[in-house]
Amino acid sequence: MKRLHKILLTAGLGVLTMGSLQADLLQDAAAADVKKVCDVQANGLDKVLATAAMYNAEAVKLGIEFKRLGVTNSNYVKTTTEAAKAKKKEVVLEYKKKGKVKKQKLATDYAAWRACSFAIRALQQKAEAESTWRLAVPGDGYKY
Amino acid sequence: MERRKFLGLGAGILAATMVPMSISAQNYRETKIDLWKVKNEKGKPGVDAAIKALFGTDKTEEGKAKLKAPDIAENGAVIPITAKAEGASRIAVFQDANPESAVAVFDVPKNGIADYSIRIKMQQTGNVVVVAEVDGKLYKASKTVKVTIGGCGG
Amino acid sequence: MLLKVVKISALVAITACTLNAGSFNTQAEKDRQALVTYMEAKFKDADKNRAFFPYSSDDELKNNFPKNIKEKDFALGSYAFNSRGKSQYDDIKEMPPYEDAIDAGEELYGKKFANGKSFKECFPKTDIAGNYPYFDDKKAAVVTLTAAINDCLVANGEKKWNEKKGKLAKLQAYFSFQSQEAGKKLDIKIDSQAAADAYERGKKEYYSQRGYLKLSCATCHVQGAGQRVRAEYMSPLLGQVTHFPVFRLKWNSLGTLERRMNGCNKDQGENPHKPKSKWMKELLYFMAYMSNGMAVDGPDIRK
Amino acid sequence: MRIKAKSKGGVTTAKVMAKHPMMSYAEAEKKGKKANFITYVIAKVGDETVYEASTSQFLSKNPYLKFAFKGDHKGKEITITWSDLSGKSKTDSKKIK
Repeated sequence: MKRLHKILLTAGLGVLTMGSLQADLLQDAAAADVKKVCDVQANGLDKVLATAAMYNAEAVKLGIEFKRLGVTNSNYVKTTTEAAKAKKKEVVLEYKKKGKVKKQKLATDYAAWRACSFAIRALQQKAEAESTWRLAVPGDGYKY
Repeated sequence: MERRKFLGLGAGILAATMVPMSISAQNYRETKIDLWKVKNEKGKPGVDAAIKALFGTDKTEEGKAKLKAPDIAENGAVIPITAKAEGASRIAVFQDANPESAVAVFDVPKNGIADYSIRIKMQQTGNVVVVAEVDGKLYKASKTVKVTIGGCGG
Repeated sequence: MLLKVVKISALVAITACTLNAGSFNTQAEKDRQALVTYMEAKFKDADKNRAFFPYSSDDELKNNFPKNIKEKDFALGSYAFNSRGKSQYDDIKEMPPYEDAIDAGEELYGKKFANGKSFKECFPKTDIAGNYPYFDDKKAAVVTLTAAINDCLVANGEKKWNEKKGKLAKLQAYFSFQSQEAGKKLDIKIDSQAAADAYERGKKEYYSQRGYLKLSCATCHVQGAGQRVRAEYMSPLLGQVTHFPVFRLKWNSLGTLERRMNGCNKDQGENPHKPKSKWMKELLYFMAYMSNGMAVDGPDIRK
Repeated sequence: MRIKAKSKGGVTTAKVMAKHPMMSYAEAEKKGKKANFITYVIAKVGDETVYEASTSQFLSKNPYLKFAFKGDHKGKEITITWSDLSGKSKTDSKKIK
C-alpha cells in the first residue's frame, strides 16, 4: 500500500512539474513584447532566430503551429537559420502545392521577424484563449 | 475501327429517323465542322458568328426561347442550365466565357419535347445564349452568369 | 501488489460511474440547445436581424435568405440560407455525381481481405454513420468512423487508406447512404466522465482562436454563420457534420470530414491537424454532438 | 452510364449521366494530356429517336443530360449511345419505369 502511495505521489509530482514548465514558456510568450523581442536590428539575426526556434518548438508541441501560404513556421525557422548561417540576404522557402514544389522568396531579416513573431503569437493566442474562448459560446459567455 | 463502327451506326439512325416533321437527324460535329471552331476573342465574342455558322443567319427575335441559368455559379466547372422553347425543331447553346462559343446543339425529334437540361463549364464570368428555331424563325434568350473563384477550404 | 492497484482503480472507476450515471451529457445537451436557439433566432428573419449580417446587401437579405429557418433545415449547411445557391444544389441533386461512389463503397464493403475476412466482420451493420464518433472507455479515446475503418484494415493485416479521399470516402459514402435510407439520426453518446471531458476539450478548441489569422472555428461558423466572405456563405456549426462524406464542386471529388477540416485549418493559417490526432477526434466529437438528433443526410453536395 | 427513365401522364422523362472526363483543349494543355470529350449523343426507344445532341468540350466532367419526350413507354427499353472525339463510343440501355 505504502508503495502505491509513493508511485502516485511521484507520478503526481512529475505531472505537476511538466505542467508548470510548459506553463512557463506560455507565460513568457504571453508576456513578451513581440515588436521588441523579434526586432532583428535591435537583437541581431541569430538571437531572433534562437527565440523563434525556442517558442516555435513549444507551439509545435502544443499543436498550434502557424502555417502561411503553404509554409509552416518550422519551415520559416529552419530555412531562415540556414540562410543566416550562409550569410544569405534572401531566403527561399520551398513548399508543396498539389504535389508540385513551389518557392517563396523573402529578405532574410524579414523572414526571421516573421518566424519569431509567428512562434510567439501562436503561444500568446493560446494563453489569451484560455480566458476568452467562453465569450463566444452561446448559452455561456456569448450574448446576442 | 470503333470509329467506323460508330459511323455505321449513325447512318442507321439517319435512315431510321427520316420521317416527315422531324428534320433529318445529324451529327453537327460532322456536318458543321466550322461551328465548333468559332472563337471568343477579347472584346469580340463569337456567339453571333457561331449562330450564323449553324443557322446560316444571326437574325434572331426575343421571346419563345427560354433559358434557366444561375446569377452566380456555385462553381464554374458545374453550371446547371436549362434551355427550352415550345415547338422548337432545334435548340443550340452558346457562351462567350470560353475560348470557343458553341456548347451544344439539340435536334428535337418528332416526339421530343424541346426542354433540355445540361451542366456546362465556364472559365470566367460571361453570357450564356440559347437560340431556338421555331417554324423556321430564330429566337434568342441570354443571361449573364457570374463565375467567381471558389474560396474557402482545401 | 499490481493486482491490488488494478482492483482499487477499478473500484474507484465503478463508483465514479454509478455516482452520476446518465448525467454526463447534461452540459453538452445544454450547449446544443443554446446553439439551436441562437441559430433559429439569428435566421428567423435576416432582413430584420441585420446586425448579424453586416456585409450582406439589401437584395440578399430580402431575396436570398429564407425566413424562419428551423433546426433540421441547417443540415443543408449554407444552402439553408442561400436560396440562389440552393436551386443549383437541387439541380445537381437530380443526378448527384457521387452515386457511383456509393456503389463502389458497397463493393469495398463486401470485398474480401487477403485473410479471407471483410469489413462485414468489423461492421456487421451498415447503417452506422450516425453512431460515430463515439467515446471508447477502454481505449479512453474518441473513435471516428474514419479511424474505425483504418483500424479494421490494420487488424486484418491490410494497409491503411488515405483518410481524406478515395476508398475510405467511398466506403463512408455507402455507410452514410445506408444510414440515410434507414432514416437514421445522429446518435452521439456521452456516458462517462472521460467522454464528457473529451467533449469539453473539443468544445474549447472549437471556440479558441488559432492560426496567424487569429480565427476560431466559431468566428466563422457560429458568430460568422450566414455572413459572406467574397462569394462564400459561411456554414453553421449546427448540422455541419450530418452530410459527410461530401462531393465538393471545388474538389470535383468526394472527400471525408477530415479532408474538409484540414481545409479549414489551412484557412485559419494553422498547420493542419492529422485526422488521427486526438485534437481532431475530440473536436469532431464536440461538433457531432452539436448536431445530435439531426438526420444523417450524407453523402451530399457542397460548393 | 447512369440512366433513370420514367413514364408518367403520357410523357417520358430521362436523366442520364455519362462517365467521361470531358477534357477541353485548354484543360488538356494544362494537364499535358490529349483533349477528348463526348461529341454526339443519341437516345432511342425501339427504333424511334427520342433525343439527339451534338456536344462540345464545355459540358461538365461526367456530363448530365435531362430530356423528355411524348408517349407512354413504361416497360420499354431506352438505349443511349455516345461517341467522343477519340472515336470511342458507348451504348447502354435501361428499362423505363
